[in-house]
Amino acid sequence: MARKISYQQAISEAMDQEMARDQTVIVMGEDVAGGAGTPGEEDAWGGVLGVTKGLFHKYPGRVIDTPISESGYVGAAVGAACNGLRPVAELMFIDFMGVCFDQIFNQAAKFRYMFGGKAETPVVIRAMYGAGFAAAAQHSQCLYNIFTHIPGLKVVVPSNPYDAKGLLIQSIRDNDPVIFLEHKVLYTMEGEVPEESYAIPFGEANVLREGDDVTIVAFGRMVNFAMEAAGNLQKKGIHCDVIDPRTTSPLDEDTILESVEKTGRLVVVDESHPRCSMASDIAGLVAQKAFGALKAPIEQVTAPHVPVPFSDSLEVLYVPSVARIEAAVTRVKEYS
Amino acid sequence: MARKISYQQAISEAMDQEMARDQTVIVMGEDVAGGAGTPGEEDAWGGVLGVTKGLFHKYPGRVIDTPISESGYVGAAVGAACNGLRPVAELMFIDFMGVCFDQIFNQAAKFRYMFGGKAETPVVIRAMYGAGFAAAAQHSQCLYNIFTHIPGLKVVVPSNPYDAKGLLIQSIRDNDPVIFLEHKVLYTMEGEVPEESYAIPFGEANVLREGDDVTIVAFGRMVNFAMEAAGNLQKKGIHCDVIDPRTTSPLDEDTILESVEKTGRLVVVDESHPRCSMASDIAGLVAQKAFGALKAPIEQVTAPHVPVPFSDSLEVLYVPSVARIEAAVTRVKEYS
Amino acid sequence: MSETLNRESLLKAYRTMRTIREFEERVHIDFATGEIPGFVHLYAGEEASATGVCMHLTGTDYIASTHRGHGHCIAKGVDPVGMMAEIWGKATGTCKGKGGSMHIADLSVGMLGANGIVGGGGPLICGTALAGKIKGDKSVGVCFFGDGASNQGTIFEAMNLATVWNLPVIFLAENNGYAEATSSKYSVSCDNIADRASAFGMPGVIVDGFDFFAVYEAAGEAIERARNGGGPTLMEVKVSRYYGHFEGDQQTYRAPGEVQKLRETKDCLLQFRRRVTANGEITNEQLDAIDAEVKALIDGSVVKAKSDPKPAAAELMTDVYVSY
Amino acid sequence: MSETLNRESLLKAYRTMRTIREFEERVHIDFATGEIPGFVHLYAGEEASATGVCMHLTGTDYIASTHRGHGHCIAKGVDPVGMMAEIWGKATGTCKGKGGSMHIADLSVGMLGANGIVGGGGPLICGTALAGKIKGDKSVGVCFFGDGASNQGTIFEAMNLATVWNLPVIFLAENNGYAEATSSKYSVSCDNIADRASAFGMPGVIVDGFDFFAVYEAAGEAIERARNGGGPTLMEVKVSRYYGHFEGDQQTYRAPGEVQKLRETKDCLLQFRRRVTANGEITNEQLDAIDAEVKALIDGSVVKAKSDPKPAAAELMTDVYVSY
Ligand SMILES: Cc1ncc(C[n+]2csc(CCOP(=O)(O)OP(=O)(O)O)c2C)c(N)n1
Ligand SMILES: Cc1ncc(C[n+]2csc(CCOP(=O)(O)OP(=O)(O)O)c2C)c(N)n1
Ligand SMILES: [Mg+2]
Ligand SMILES: [Mg+2]
Repeated sequence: MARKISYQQAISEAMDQEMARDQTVIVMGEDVAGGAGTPGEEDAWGGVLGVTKGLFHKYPGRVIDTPISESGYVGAAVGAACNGLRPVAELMFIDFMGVCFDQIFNQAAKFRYMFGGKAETPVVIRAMYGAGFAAAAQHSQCLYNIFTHIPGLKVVVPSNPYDAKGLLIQSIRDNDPVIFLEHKVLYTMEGEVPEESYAIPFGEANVLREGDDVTIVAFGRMVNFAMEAAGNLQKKGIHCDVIDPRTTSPLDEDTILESVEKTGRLVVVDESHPRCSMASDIAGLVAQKAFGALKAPIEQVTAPHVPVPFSDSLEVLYVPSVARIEAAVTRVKEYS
Repeated sequence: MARKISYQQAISEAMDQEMARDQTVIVMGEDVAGGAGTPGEEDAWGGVLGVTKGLFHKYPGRVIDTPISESGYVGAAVGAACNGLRPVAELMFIDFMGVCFDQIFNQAAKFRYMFGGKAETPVVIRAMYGAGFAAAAQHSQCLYNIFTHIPGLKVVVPSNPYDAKGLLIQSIRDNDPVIFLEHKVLYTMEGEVPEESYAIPFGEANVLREGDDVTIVAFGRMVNFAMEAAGNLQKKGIHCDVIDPRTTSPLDEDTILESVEKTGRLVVVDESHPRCSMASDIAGLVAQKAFGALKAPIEQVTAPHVPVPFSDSLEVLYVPSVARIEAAVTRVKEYS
Repeated sequence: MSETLNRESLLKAYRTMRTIREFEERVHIDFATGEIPGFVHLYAGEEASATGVCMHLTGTDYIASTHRGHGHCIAKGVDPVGMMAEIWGKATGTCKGKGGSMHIADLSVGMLGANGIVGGGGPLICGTALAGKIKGDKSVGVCFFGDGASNQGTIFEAMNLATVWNLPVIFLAENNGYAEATSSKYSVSCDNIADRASAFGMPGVIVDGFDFFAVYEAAGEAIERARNGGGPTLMEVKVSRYYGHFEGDQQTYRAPGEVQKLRETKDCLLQFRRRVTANGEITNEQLDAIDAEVKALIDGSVVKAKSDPKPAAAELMTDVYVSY
Repeated sequence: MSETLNRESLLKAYRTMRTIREFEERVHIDFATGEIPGFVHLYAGEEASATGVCMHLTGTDYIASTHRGHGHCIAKGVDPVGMMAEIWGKATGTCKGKGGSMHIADLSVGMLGANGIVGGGGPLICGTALAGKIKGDKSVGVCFFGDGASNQGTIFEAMNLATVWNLPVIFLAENNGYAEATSSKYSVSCDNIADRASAFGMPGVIVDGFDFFAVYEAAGEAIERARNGGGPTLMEVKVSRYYGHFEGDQQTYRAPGEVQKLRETKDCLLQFRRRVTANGEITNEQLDAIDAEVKALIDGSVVKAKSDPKPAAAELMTDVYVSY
């Protein structure tokens, strides 16, 4: 398992391997190939950041460019999933969900229940999320909490290349609608990724680091910040469990609760806005189900309740920092 | 203040009085008048449940029917707000937000920030929400948590006729975008409502009942359930603070925290699905900021993580009940 | 055109239309007693549309429907007994009582669901059609939608997409003159919905929706073209509903007598009967017999729906995901 | 048509187009150094469109723009110095550095904002126009959007709404042949975007977007009609962009030499210069002088942008609501 590839390559590879394995897997989105309508220039882009590059020629007819009609093609992906395909629809930036949310939350998510169990909708919706590219308020949001809220959806937020590959393969094989969210800043992150195909089950948190003092639960890019903070804190004698739930829905409650039973202290790190967020979700869970173990306030380290600013001088303050995580952990550790 | 009117009438009256007071207030939505295109039959409906009935003839040209194009007219309301009007756009059921969410969360909510403080967007979006009408999965959701998450929006969930009137008047006068949510089951609720115009400020919780044992925070229709539960519990010697935040954004944190400082015990009642909900939001808030006072786990009484079912045998189980609230309060009271 | 329809097909068409009518008239009556929960939108008056279209469809073809979906369901082969139970909120319903009138679906017969979201079906049907195209099964998809829905962005996007992808899809606009209380003369910015076809590079057709044969013929042409790779069609069926937007609607926006006149002069069942009995193809007795059978079927469905059990409490927490 | 444009107006038009060009070419150069943050989409090549349209607009008229918004901003009167600072993320920027290239807005001159959401402006401009109509101020609204955006549901809905409400709105489709890497031949299901006008009950016009005078004339007609209560128009401007979709795009989907040829044969500035100097209305020297002034202005804006301060930390938490 010595091979290192990037998060972006891991995502490409997952799609490639699943397309090879299963004829019913198709990929669609704006410029997932690129060059449509210009003879001889097909696959000009392979996705806005090149993630689907090469699939167009390898899987003829199964990588499909779309007009800029997100309701149209995301809904089409949902419909195709009802009729035997396993579409992977790319929404480019999760911020665009606002023009197609109905097809996701009222249609795909609810079919199975509304239809009395008679539908399966194995659709995957991939999108980039997160701040860090100075892409400003309409291209930098997290929004996974919104999807997590909706029954019928599964929500995946990989924090590293290994998870990205295994979770995307699971997403494609899963028979429920899955929202697969890729942090744009992580695209260049390198990590060890097996060449062979593997699926990581949903609802199984990854414990990246163990320590008895404080539990840190973090999501996506924040997992890496949490690890860095935990490393620094270790030197100061504070030992942390660092938990990456990997999927926000389903959520591995047990791993989180067991950790807090041990440490009695919890910091949740979430890049999104604070209100009704994953940070509050985890905090609420623990305050209900592991209250007896708690020795300190639960700290939520999140972005503030403001849109994502453009200028890097503000964006860097907007995103939760390693320093803020360390400070929060230190506070809960010192609380008595 | 002896006059009693219904929640629905209170909402009508608020719009009427504001339209009379301020020429720039307009109302738009599907069949807010009704009968458009059929000469002589204008104002045939006055809204799907008659809430805007009568305004059409009273305020010529200011009650505007729309095609079924929610992105189109909600966006138009936002644009009109940027150009000097105070539009009240009706979305009918909040569940329809999925076809127009972009205009709300990426446009209206973010203008002021993205434009460096140079925009004001005094738009109100009214919609019905909540279960209880056997209206099934696509017409019964709460979804206020989604709007609460978005910086730049204000979110209002009145629980009674008095608040409905005062909060809607404030919503119309407010210079930020406001999501005003009306629980459909409450439409027939009667209550004392002054005839004169009055505005209830945002971010000021209503403490409906005081007691030293347990704090109950509830939203919308659940406030009434919480009051009923508190009444029953009183007879068993358990005394509750019942807090209705009235607006989920901004949130009156102080009133909630002060109450928990006193009681040490908290139950949050939220009709919505549980994940990343207002219930978890309040629980997370208290677990961080009033931890020292907490004597028991924070209980969240919510609907389950399933779409809203149609049949009343299931819907009644779906909605949090008075009995479940009583049980939760009793548990936290007895916890030690 | 009735040449191409043999006697068996004609009887089948009549039975379908009659079943829809009987079903809807019965729901109308029972709703008034307060026993039926939720919102109900009746299709009575529009039977020739669903029937004339769905007669051409096979089990692998899909339709997407609307809030006014009972007729589409019945025409596509959903069991009316299960439907009635569903509308009554019973465990024996098509969707176990979890969906109700606005969400009846039966994917096993290619019925992708009524839809509580106006315009929701447009994108979905592009998807089933795309899947059929990729699988090479020669199936088509039909998206039923209303005049009101014709102004929803999802429908426009779907029409464009269907042409861009050359999908076998029929966009079947049922223009019944109103969206709730709003006239299509107000909400649709061109004279006919079908006039929008050229904006999406597809043929547009206008059909008298009270005339089963007209619908049947036009739909046949469009569906055949789609099946043979000729791409989508926008077909506008001009029709009317006999009841209010939903049950309970006082219909103050309609001229008094409007519906009565339609019933007398334009009724699709009466017209059909006149035509097929006039040339002796079918006898009045044969049709009467169908009327009686259908009545018995619907009566029975109501009796059963009334006595069937409601969903058990445990059902609340099932069917959310494949795993629970 | 240049009859109706006096010399002053012609010089103004040229200055606007030249300012846009200079601005964009300069951003192109500076972006390559890595100093400019975020995504930047350049308008170079399309100057005649924004300019020919906005020359007709007054301060109470609004425009809604797109991700490719610099040209629209400059043409509508937003200060290029503030814009440059904004693009560089500086506190002195039009939006205090909080919005960046994709969100430049200045409501004080009727510029409702660039928009990061394709098609986002359609509904918004209906709103400003409705407000103008209700206030009776005779203002109009122009929604600029691309060929790609022409397939977004919001644009379709807005066009229908504008006719239904008889709004003074111009839907100004800038068809530059591509949406990102996708040809409009693929994504637009009819021959011309303007062909969609009839689907929405409004006139449709096609204009050569390299020809300032053609744009000016057609826009003038549409805007006058709108101002006088004649309702909306869909106007398609056929044009091309000189750079990639965003800065960094390798443009492998374009024929080699495509842009070079356009620059040589179709450049709006060259054409304008040839025409106005040919008949002696304006001299080359006058235009050269403008070129020099504009260059100095843009040079200065960059010098300033580079040295201006970034937003202070406290700015993170302001401008969310009116109260903070
Ligand atoms: C997105 C959305 N907007 C609004 C509604 C409310 N609504 C339900 S049916 C209806 C009218 C539909 O009219 P039309 O499409 O003509 O169909 P018809 O009822 O005439 O069959 C409306 C506005 C909805 N269900 N979904
Ligand atoms: C709703 C939405 N979908 C997709 C995108 C990503 N995107 C940004 S610009 C663009 C292409 C737009 O093409 P067009 O409308 O032709 O404008 P042009 O770039 O050619 O000026 C796309 C797909 C977006 N910003 N918003
Ligand atoms: Mg209709
Ligand atoms: Mg373009």
